[in-house]
Amino acid sequence: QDVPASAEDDVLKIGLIYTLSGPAAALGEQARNGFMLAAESIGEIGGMETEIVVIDDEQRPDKAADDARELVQRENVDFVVGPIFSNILVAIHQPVTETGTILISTNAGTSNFAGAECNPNFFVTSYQNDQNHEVMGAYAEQQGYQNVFLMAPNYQAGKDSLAGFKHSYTGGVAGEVFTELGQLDFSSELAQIAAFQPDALFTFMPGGMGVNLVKQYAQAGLSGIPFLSAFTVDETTLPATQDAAVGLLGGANWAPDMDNAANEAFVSAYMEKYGAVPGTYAMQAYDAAQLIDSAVRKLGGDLADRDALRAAIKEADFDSPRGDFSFGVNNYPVQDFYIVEAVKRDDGFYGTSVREKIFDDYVDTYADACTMQ
Amino acid sequence: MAEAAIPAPARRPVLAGRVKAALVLFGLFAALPPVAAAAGDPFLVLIATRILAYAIAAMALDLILGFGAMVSFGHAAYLGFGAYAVAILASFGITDIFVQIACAAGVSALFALVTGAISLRTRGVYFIMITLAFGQMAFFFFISLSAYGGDDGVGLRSRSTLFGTDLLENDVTLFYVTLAVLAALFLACHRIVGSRFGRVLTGIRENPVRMEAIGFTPFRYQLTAFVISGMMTSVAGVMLANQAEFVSPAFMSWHRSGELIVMVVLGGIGTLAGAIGGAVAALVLEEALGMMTEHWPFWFGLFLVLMVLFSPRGITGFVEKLGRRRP
Amino acid sequence: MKLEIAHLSKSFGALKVTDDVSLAVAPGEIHAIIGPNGAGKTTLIAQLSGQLAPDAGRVILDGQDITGRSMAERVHMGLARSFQITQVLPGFTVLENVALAVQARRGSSFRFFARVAEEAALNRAALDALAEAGLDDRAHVVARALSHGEHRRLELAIALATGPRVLLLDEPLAGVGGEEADAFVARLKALKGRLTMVLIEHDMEAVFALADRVSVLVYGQVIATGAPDAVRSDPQVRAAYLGEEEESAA
Amino acid sequence: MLRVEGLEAAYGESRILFGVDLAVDAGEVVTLLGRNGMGKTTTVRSIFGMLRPRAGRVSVDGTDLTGAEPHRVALAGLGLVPEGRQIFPTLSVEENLRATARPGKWTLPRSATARPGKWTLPRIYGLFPRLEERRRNMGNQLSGGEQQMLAIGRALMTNPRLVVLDEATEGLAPLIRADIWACLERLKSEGEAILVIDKNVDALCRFADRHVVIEKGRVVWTGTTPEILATPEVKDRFLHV
Amino acid sequence: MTNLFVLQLLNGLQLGVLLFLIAAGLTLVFGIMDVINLAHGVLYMVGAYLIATFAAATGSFWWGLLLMLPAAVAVGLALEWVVMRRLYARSHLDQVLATFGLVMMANEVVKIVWGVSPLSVPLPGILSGSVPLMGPLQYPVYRIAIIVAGLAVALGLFLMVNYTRIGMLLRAGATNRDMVSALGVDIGRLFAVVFTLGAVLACLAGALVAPILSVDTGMGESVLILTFVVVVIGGIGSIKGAFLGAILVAVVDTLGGVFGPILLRQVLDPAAAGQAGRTLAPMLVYILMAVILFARPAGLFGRRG
Ligand SMILES: Nc1ncnc2c1ncn2[C@@H]1O[C@H](COP(=O)(O)OP(=O)(O)OP(=O)(O)O)[C@@H](O)[C@H]1O
Ligand SMILES: Nc1ncnc2c1ncn2[C@@H]1O[C@H](COP(=O)(O)OP(=O)(O)OP(=O)(O)O)[C@@H](O)[C@H]1O
Ligand SMILES: [Mg+2]
Ligand SMILES: [Mg+2]
Repeated sequence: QDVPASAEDDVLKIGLIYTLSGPAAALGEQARNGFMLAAESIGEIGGMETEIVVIDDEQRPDKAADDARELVQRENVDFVVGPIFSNILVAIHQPVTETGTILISTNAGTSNFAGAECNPNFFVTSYQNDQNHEVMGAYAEQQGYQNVFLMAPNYQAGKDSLAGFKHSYTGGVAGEVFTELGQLDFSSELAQIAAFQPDALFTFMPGGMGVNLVKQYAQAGLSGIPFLSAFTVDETTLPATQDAAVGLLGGANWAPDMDNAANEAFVSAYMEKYGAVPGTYAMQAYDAAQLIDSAVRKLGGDLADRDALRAAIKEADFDSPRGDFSFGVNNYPVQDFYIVEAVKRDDGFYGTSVREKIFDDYVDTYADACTMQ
Repeated sequence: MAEAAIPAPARRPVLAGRVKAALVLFGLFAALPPVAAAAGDPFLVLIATRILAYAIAAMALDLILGFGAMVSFGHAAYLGFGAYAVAILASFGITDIFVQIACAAGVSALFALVTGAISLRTRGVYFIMITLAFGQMAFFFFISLSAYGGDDGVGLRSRSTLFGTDLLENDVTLFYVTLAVLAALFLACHRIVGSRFGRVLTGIRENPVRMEAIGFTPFRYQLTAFVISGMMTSVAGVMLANQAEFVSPAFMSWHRSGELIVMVVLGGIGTLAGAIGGAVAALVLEEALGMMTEHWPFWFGLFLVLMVLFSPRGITGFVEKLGRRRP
Repeated sequence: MKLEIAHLSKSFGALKVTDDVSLAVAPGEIHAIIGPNGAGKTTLIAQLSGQLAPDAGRVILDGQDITGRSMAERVHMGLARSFQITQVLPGFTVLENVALAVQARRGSSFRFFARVAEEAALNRAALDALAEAGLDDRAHVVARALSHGEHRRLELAIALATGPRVLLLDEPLAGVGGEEADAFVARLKALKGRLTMVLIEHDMEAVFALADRVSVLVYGQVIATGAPDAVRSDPQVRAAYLGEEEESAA
Repeated sequence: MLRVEGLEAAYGESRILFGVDLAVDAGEVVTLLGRNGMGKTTTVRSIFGMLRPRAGRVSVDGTDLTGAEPHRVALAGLGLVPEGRQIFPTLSVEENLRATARPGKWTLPRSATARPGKWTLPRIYGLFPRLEERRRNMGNQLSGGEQQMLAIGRALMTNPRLVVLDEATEGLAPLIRADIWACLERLKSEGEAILVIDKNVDALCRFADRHVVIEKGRVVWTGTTPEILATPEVKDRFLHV
Repeated sequence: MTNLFVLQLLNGLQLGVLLFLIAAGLTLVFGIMDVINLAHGVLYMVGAYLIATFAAATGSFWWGLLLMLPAAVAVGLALEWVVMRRLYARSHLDQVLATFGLVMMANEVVKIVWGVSPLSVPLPGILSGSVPLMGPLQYPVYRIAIIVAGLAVALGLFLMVNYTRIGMLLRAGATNRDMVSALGVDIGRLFAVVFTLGAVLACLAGALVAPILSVDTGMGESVLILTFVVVVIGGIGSIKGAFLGAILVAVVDTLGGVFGPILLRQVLDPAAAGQAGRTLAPMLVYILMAVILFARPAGLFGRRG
């Protein structure tokens, strides 16, 4: 019962669940592209004939739960990789892991699965959600800001982000605003910022929301107020915001200009294939493919022994473009975090660039609650 | 007596035909699990269960939309009430499906009574929009329920229990139970539509002024129907939560309400069997197209447009036309 | 049943459509109301039937003040009306249209299970009403498919099928052709004495054949009430309404 | 000018007209008579292209307009006062009159002798003073009779050469009805052609030239006014008046 | 506080005018021609994509705008010709179904043609600055330009619908097409022209917001419901109503989100007020609509029946 049927045959089957339609489709596409890029360059993942099923979750948790069940029960995949959004992760976590199938999240890393609900079948190649926010909090602290304005969409990840920021920031809060998820016009919030004149703004506005916020921020004449963010100014939004975002700061575990061989290979291959600068979404999915490859190779394609498989994965024996990478007790990554800045690159593209390392081998704050060995 | 009970010659066979169509549909569904098992694809059963749950909701909506001209654009709220009844009660250890259904129906009845009473002051598109407003309020309310995952929703630890057993954990049992619920509710709707109450409801759709002038107060009948429909929809929500083993406000978004309307209209409004057919057609098509191409929404959209342009009364109209051509 | 109207007034904006109208319709009487177009006849009926609320004044049915009652309540008290502009259920068959009217006064309509189409009593009563309106051969035609004159007759059949004791008829003969019109006049005549009727009609032949008394409404005011012959020869009425042609108009 | 030959029409599967022939010449007044449900309105609808005829031909001044879109028929010089008034409820009285008003490109043949036959807003208001009083009312806030006047006024404002009136005097007070008859007589004297459906056969007989009686979708009798007056059986048998 | 209030009021006005610009086309098509067109949001999106494409190709916002207009006319005419004209005589629900299908098709086509990444349009040079208001407050010139454009369109439409024959014919045609036709008006052509006008207005709205919002595949959908809310609050078929409805929705949205929690804090403790504020904020517009429809079942300026 614990072992999926296909574990015996010699096809490696992987299911990808990403958001590929709707306003956030750009994020999902990056991730899918990143995974496919790795899969192609590796050829046969883990030395096995590989079959990849791609599913669009439409950013609907209920649909994703169905899809996940379909992947494990009907398609008999060995791995499920995805998703972008935390709520999707929450929805697919149980259907996938309860059957013994391995779930690798390449972006969403919610706190519950990092702590008490950690799961041996669940791995994360991105981060614990709070970490990027904590980076910014630490940065604000370091800069000595006393009065920061906080803004995030009104949903779980948004609330988590502000909590994460405050985790490492002890200064004052000028104002705390929750916007509607999917809001596009921020004139009202910008008016408040203008009225409060804070030391800095910290915000979490992924996807199209971020694009709009950044453009309107410049137009509202607020450029004088430092703009700190996470998942807001990155390679998925820079093509749209372009110059309006240049100079804005974000927290990240990687940037495309990082100086190591694995990263150079990844970025140049991605840019050549897709004509765009990869973002963290692509990098983390790329790593997921490498991770699977390394583990399956170790076992010589024998996936029947689940404990061995889990152990092999946990070794994380591959070269990540971000450099240091290992798993903590809770199967969440232990890695470095940086302040990154949006720049116009020499090749004419826009991208982020590492400015300063903030955390070294940073372990998330929930790992202690995980009792898994 | 004999001469008084003259049957309406033109309409009778059609109505009976629709019942027959529904029975054929139910029969086909009942045969699905063994066929799926034989074909080596037992997962089909779970997909079919979801389709059945939506069919219940679409049929319940058709009761007011097709027969009462009340286009509710907030019906997904009731799906949500049903789904959350399962999740919330389960978190308190109450997993009995009958208790859950009763609670869902009770809450839905209350919500429908209050919002219906307000909404029924309006007509036509205003009614559509005011029901949307109430649907959205319910939606945002559940989003703010952080104890149950807020926006993200919650997974169910296990399915509901039936007579104290965990029979529903078996996909096939869940499927047959859902099918039985659908069939029972179809029968109920069918009787309601043909009853005195149903005739009054349809009459109000046709001409409320006339109905008032012969002594009916439209409001009472419309509100009753609205409440019945809301309650039935919440049952669909209960089944859906069990099928998905996951509950989130996404069940209640206006997109979902819109999809329910699409199912009903696609099937042919004012035909209960049509609503079921519409739900089946829409979801099966979505699945099938999704398997064939990444750009399935394009083809699905095209199908809807062509359907409207060339078969004014939806699938029902199409099938009936076929039936007439081949005597 | 006796129908009294006391100091009824209604305005649409600056326009006084019903201007302090008082009338008493005796039980069993056919009381015709005539008057120029736009005089306020239909508006008066609308207030009597409860479709419109008057600004002032009272409507009294058999001594009971019904001014605040809803349309449906009034129907149940025995007050029915027909519409000048046809109001039927277009998607229902002729029989169903009438059967609904019968259903309204027979038993509760909050019955969800039994098939109404098989309720013989309803259908029989409905067919009777149709026969009286000369529409029984059209019983299973969808109302939408009726010609204009047939629509008008259905309108009447529905009003009659509610089993009223007071009947408010708003131009029942408009659009009804010769033979059927005659038949209908005869039918109303037969009902005379059993029903109280308020009849609005521009067909003077019918009015003078039927009415016990005639009131003339002009600009919202009753300018004359009396026996048909007296009203007919009233010069004021002739000037405002009848003209000189009336004698020869068929 | 209007010629209808062998017209057949149906609503879905129920056939209503089985070959109706009818002609109205310039300046002529023709009546279309028949009991309820015999197909008078259906004939009018078929002429105006609101119902596509199954067979037969409709032509105006020799131009074939069978099944043409209604506006083409109207532009050929036909004006319609439809059964049941069909006022535009969301337009005010004045807007109802002005919305579709047209000067009329043709000159009436005898306009030199009579008054210039151009219908304008003041002239309509002259004909129906009641409408002027209600000019700002919305169409659905009119009494039945007022709506009827409006329907007539609206048709005249398109300055047609041939007016088709389908039960145009229904619900009108006797005084107004008399006015309408007088108006139609005047129109006739101005050279306007008229096709009229009405149950007041006696009134019609005073100025109509010819009569066409239909029963169950077929023309069963045609003749001139003297003929109809001389054969009372026609009225008895087909009209029951 | 007053600073904030003034800014928010301006923002409300700007958002309102923008909403009106989008709603204007919808009012024409839905309110006056009585056609429910869910694809209206798509047209708005297409306008934005068109200007993004043309502006990128020509390197100028103004050229982009200029080229966008004929393209929008073509899109509108094509849509009318192929689909919409077959829907005029159909029920509202048929229209909903068909245009829902159109939305699905269009979103997918946009995805195929332009990809899923959001696009952006640069602000036109002369409108890119901001003007100082009071104190440290500034207001973007471009937003002021939107306000002006919206007011002009509002005035034009108001005059057209209420004081021209076209307006009358449209309103007449919406209730009784056959009759208008039988009185000699080519209603088919008229509707085609007006539908196209509505489509162009939607495209224009999309083009105008492109420089301040991102151009992405979801933009049409998110605006559609809000636009319907505006039209319904104002009363279907009333340009005046749509305008006031738009301003009302916008002001409630902008002011309510900020000052609502402040007011709530007067009656609740801060934590509860914050929670209640967050729960209520997204509902505000819907509550507003429900309240208005409760008090006036046909909207502010709607005609009953
Ligand atoms: N929309 C329709 N669908 C089906 N049948 C119809 C429709 N309209 C009319 N009919 C039928 O066509 C026949 C002729 O109708 P028509 O309206 O032409 O009669 P008419 O001579 O004008 O009668 P009236 O004097 O009552 O106006 C009638 O039997 C009627 O039932
Ligand atoms: N809702 C309304 N708003 C404003 N005016 C109205 C409204 N309804 C009716 N009227 C006006 O009130 C007057 C009386 O109308 P009513 O329908 O009662 O006349 P009537 O006597 O029945 O005439 P007819 O014989 O022509 O049917 C008319 O002038 C009409 O224009
Ligand atoms: Mg009247
Ligand atoms: Mg007729």
